[in-house]
Amino acid sequence: MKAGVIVFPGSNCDRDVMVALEQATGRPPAAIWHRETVLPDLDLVVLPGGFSYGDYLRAGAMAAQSPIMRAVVAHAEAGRHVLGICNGFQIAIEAGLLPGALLRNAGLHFVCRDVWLRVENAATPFTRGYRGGDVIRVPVAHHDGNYFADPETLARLRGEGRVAFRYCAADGDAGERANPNGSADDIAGILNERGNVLGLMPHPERLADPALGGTDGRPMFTALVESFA
Amino acid sequence: MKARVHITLKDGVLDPQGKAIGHALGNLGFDGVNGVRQGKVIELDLAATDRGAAEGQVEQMCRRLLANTVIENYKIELID
Amino acid sequence: MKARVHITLKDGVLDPQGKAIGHALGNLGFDGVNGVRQGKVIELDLAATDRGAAEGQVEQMCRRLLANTVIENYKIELID
Amino acid sequence: MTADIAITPQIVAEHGLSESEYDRVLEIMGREPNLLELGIFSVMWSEHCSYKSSKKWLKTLPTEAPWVICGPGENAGVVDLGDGQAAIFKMESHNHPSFIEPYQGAATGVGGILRDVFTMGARPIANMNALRFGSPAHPKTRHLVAGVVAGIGGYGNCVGVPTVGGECNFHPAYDGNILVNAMTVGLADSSRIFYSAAAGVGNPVIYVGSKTGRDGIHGATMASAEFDDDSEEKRPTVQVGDPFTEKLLIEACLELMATDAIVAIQDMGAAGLTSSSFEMASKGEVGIELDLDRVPVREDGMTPYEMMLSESQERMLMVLRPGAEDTARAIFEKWELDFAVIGRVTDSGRMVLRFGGAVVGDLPVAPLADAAPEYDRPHEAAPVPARLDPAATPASDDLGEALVRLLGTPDLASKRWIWEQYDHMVGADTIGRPGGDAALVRLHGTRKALAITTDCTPRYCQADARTGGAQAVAETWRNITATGARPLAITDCMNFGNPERPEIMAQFVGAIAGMGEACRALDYPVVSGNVSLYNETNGKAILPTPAIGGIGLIADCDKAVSIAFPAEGLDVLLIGD
Ligand SMILES: Nc1ncnc2c1ncn2[C@@H]1O[C@H](COP(=O)(O)OP(=O)(O)O)[C@@H](O)[C@H]1O
Repeated sequence: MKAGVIVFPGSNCDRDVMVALEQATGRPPAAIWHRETVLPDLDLVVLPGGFSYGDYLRAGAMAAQSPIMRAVVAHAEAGRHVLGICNGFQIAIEAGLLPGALLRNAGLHFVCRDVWLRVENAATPFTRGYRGGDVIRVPVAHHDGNYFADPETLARLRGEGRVAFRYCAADGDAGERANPNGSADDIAGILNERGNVLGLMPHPERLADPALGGTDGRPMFTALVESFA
Repeated sequence: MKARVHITLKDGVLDPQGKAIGHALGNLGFDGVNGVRQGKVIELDLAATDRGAAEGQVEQMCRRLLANTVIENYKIELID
Repeated sequence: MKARVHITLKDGVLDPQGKAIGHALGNLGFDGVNGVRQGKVIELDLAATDRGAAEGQVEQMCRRLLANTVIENYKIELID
Repeated sequence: MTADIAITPQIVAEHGLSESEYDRVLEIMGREPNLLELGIFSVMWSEHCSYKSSKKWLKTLPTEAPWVICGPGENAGVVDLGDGQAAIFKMESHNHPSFIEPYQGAATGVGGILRDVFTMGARPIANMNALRFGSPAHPKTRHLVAGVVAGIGGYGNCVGVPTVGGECNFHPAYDGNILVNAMTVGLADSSRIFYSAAAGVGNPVIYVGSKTGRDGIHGATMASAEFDDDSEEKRPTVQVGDPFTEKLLIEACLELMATDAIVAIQDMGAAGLTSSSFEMASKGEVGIELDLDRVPVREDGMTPYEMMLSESQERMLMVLRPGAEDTARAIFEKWELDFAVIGRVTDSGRMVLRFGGAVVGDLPVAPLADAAPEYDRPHEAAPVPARLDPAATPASDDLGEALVRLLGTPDLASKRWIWEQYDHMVGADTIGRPGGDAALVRLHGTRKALAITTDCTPRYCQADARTGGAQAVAETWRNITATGARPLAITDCMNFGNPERPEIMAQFVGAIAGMGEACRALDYPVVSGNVSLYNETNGKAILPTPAIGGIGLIADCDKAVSIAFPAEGLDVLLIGD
């Protein structure tokens, strides 16, 4: 798999995801500066976590307007793959790659802890390393992860199998207490219509190494590698 | 010329900050607060001197960056 | 009665948000933006019907919660 | 122009200089200073910058060991980690600003300590925070806790440095003076440590980072003055932090540090351009000429006085090799930061400030920096309290209930609410998360890890400063060893009341003595630190709080242990007395 990670000013999980990608592919992914206007030939573009441009206006808003994002949108339109993690999810939404919006967490605090996710759609190149219904443990770390969409959009996401992950309790049950940010329908990650763009708030790259206390994030990267083998 | 852009959340969009403020006001003993919404104001100091040109420019800024029209409405006010 | 509270940063206080917005507008090719400041608006829906009472109540709210008077100024506007 | 304002005794007093200190100013200058020059003396000789009450005692601490690369005196301490790696770390207080504006005060505290560490060439890899608040029942406490925690998170999360631990106590003695102590640990190449001594006559002096505004003018003098009931009304300008700019500054500085462009570098902390330029000149025993017209400013009409005393955040001063300006400029432009050549190194031994074509300030560097006042303040320990007799304290008849009560006390309760607001995992090297004895952060790409902890039990220090000081050091040692790491060195943050009161000074002297004893016994030197005095309101001082930050090294992170019982059926051992 040829992977590239976009580096925005203020990205701070770019290295973390590069490590996870390198672990899975055996070679370092390309780092692409936000001022570039063309992408190299890539199977996967990752929009990493962080605070691009300080997230000062709305999370992801300024990054979505940076020069490289035209190329990223074109890459997605050509059916190639884009993975947006945390701030990258916010950027993908602001760039129109995914529907809805990410509002301030319902509790208004930044929240950093492990959460449980239920894999809702295991039939995508991003998620085929899991089985549908699997419950995995992955950290979140964000201030604006409260997923919002109008009722029609939510209904479409549900109906089209585009909810990739939902927050849940350790036993897989839904429940308000398991939802760390107030997201509509406990949504933690969604796919675009074609299924080639995934955005999620949790950080699979942070639990992809046993030394960090878990490896539930790793199958996402290994599955992507297999998909592009 | 100065422009002021008022950005408010659309009706029906949850406003966690407004809700929290309402809650906090209640805790402080203020009653009779039926609802709270929070919005943003962005003040721009523009070199443009022509009203029409300035308005067009700010409209563009709102569409491209300042507001997210999925969740927000904006209103532009020009000052002299 | 509705009240609108406008909260702005005091002069001279750094406004990282405004600064970043100005920068981003420049990068998007909007020129002639000499300065950007960002503020907040809080809209309150009050049970009070008496202007004087409402004004006093909102003034208290500003002092105690809504504005951070160390770095912010506030202005209260009552609507009908 | 500032030069026109007559220097009256009142102006001198407003600048926090005593009569005898002002006499010294006249002696050094050989004439009356102008307002700008007076302002410079005032910040340079403030308690905060000059350590005038504490220096004598700090000198008694052990600071050396074979693994110490750089002890106190630079921006942060440096210890060798082997394999060409070094840890750079320090702890610093931001108490007064955090009481006035908890979010921004705490946030800029984090920003300041980060700069101290990356100035020396390290990439920051972990933040810690040691917090003390008033009684939970005090009406302000809730607001202060919420604001401080949000501010620390707001800054650290955005710059992408994990905040991996800390401590948090509550006591009524902090009702009017909270303590916000922040620590940063960074990782550097041990052959590429950057120091602050300016050198090379003719070399350019460079300003980088954010523009200078009118923020926090006189903040440094404020940090050294006692609070009274008016201080909330005076509303001193607090600085606002911009963590995004700090993140860019870290990346830009580290990128420039990978070249050979930098001769010396210093962050602009409290007292901004003044203390940074004087420190660089005095350490290098050179002069500096600054052209203040070239300082990037945020507002029109700023005076030299304001520029020299501004505490605007996210700024650095550097001396470059001749001809390196273009390399440096290109890097700072890439990161969209301000960059300006504002002066040059001279051999005059003087700081010469020009503005609008005229010399507006001209001061000798060495006397001002080195001849700063130093006091041996009287100290008289309060009598050592009688030992408590265990028999006099009745045991609880319901141990279960007692345990529940203990667990419910604010000091012992879980601090999860705090650390979950901090991104403690960014960087994907946090192998020991908050909640244990010491945090563990892996050195990226290796099997090695640093154990990091902050500790102090102020009530022990109140009972007996010497034992309390020793205990705080020993506790960090135990917390580090409990993870499997070997303790290396400490930093400290000495938070005390008004040193002009003999009983407070005695607490300080006692704590230092105890810390020194423990450090010597454990071969565990002090490599950096910070002193915050005058933590009192209306004559009521805080508990003596010598917060200690310790670091240790573990060679193989797979051998690290946590506090969790890993399985059922294992034996539980109790070691010690
Ligand atoms: N302000 C804080 N920020 C982050 N972590 C904290 C804070 N206060 C306490 N903690 C964490 O809570 C745990 C318990 O803290 P503490 O009670 O001070 O431990 P101990 O007394 O065992 O050293 C530690 O892991 C510590 O890092």
